[in-house]
Amino acid sequence: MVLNGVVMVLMFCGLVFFTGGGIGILRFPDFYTRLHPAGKLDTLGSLLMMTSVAIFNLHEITLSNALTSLKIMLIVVFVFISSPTATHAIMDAGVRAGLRPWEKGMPRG
Amino acid sequence: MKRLALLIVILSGGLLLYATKDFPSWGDPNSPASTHVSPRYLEKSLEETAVPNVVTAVLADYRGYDTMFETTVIFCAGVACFMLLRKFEPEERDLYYRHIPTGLTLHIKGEKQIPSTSKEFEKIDAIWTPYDFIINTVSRFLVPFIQLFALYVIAHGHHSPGGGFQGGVILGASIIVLAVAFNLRTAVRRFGEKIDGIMSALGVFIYAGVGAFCAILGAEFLNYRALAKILPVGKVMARSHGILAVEIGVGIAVMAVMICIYNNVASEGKFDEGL
Amino acid sequence: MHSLFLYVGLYLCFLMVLSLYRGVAGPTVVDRLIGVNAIGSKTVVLLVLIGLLYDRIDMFVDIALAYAMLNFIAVLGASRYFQKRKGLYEEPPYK
Amino acid sequence: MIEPASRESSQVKTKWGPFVVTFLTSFGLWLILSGKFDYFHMGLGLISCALVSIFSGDLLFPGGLPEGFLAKAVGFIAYLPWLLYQIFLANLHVLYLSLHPKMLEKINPQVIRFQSRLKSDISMVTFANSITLTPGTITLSVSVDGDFKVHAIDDKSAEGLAGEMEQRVARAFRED
Repeated sequence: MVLNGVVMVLMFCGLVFFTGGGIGILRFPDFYTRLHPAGKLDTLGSLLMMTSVAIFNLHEITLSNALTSLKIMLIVVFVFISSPTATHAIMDAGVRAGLRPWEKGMPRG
Repeated sequence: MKRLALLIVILSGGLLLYATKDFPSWGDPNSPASTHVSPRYLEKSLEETAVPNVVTAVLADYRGYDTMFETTVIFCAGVACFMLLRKFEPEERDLYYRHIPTGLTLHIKGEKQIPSTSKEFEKIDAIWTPYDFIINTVSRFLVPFIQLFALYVIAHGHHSPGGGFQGGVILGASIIVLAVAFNLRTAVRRFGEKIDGIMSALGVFIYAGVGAFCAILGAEFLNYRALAKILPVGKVMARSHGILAVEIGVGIAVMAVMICIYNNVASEGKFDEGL
Repeated sequence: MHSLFLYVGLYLCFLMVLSLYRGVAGPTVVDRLIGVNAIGSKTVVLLVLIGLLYDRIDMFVDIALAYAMLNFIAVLGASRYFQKRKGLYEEPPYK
Repeated sequence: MIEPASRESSQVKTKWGPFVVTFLTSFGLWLILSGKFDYFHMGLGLISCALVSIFSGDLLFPGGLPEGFLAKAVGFIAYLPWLLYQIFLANLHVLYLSLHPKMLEKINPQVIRFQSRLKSDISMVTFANSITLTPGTITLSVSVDGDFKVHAIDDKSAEGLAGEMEQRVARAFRED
């Protein structure tokens, strides 16, 4: 029961972060600022959701279940290494293409 | 014109959706797809081949010919790509070099070349994606683990949704990451064009070779049961191991062909600078 | 619990549609790339959730890991490509 | 007579070090991935890990094993909990911004340049990716000699840049 509660709370937090990411991508004014929610909120959201799934998977503790949970955490590790790199790559492409950053007082792009 | 195209797309999509109404419903036990030979596969594949994953058993054992010629088709795609795109005459063009200790860029016009043995200069691309420190280091760290995962997928085709095709694609992608993150030259230095060609033929050869070996041992072509004569296992396990050998061949072929197609398309067949 | 996972998955699909708007409408190519990357990172989670729904999580984890890898490679390749070929201005220049 | 021998042994060490470390890491990973502990699958695992280590051991450590490899690995792992906490705070901040109704007045995007004192590849990449993951900042570009360009989303995150995080990364990789 406690386990289920933890799973639900984690999953809810993850969904909140994902929602923030989705709305942020739509609302921020230009390309550079849009990358902030896309790069960060999605990473933490997937960390929380994956952790909750991994905990739920441990409802009966066997070797194979534990290994599956470890694999899920492996995905998290991979996402944590690759997601900032992908964000940086996209931003680098924007910089090289000469996109001008949004500044205060400009219209939304 | 755009509107006409949209109209056609919507119309054909609607037609397709309309046609799906006549399909048997999902999971219907009386549909033609699940009445003739499928129940036999589902019931017998585990005891006949010792492979828990029915898809793998059907793909590599019961329908071995099919998969063999699929691999051949992939091989042909690689060969066609090579034949159509690869250019061998060098073009006259400007060359760029980076002086590694200082980071200066040299621009040389005409054909003159700094010999490639010099350690201080590194040839760089003319349409040039600059050296990106973060991407390079991270992909350098990820490539071994991507390769390990690919080998895991190939080796566990019996137990998980993997197999030669999927593992080969991931294995090829791990080399393509190198080409994308550094440049094509780095990837080609690590996995040369000649080796690539040999590997793509070798994959098909392993598949057909296993089949022919079964024929030599006195059974039909691709009947892995015959392998029990040389392997220290029973006939059922011999089939399982035969499937593994075949999957390895498929993986090698798919990997090499992926890399070949990427290299040729990305560098327009010149193999000097990619993407 | 299973219905919870079902609704969470549906909600994730809804969020993907939100990100898809950026992928379709984004003024430049790199904006579209952001949308695609956001969809990809949600898909990884969705795959694991589908695994829970079908009770075959050990299989779907492999697929999710492979998808995460290919998503990373695709975004890397696309961003490097547009950086190099300057294919950014298929539309009127960004103001 | 002693000197050449000792030099040779050190060469052997630098040659085999990356292979051994890659092999052990990838075999640990294989055990997690595979989940089958019979001889056949373990044998396949040994072969696969050997292939990977031969083919890309030099990718992981291009110049041989760095000095104090284990201490650095431990330091890196000890750095992670603090990083996670920072990531959490940063995400709350960005979440607040992206849901705030008057968001356009709150944000003030700007590009900041600063010189880092980190030296090795891996510490600079760790630092750059930590910047990307934390307070409203994304690394724009890093040059090899540690010249960072960072895009910050508002004044608050621009002020809080570098400082403590750089110190912690430096301590984790034994560079202070």
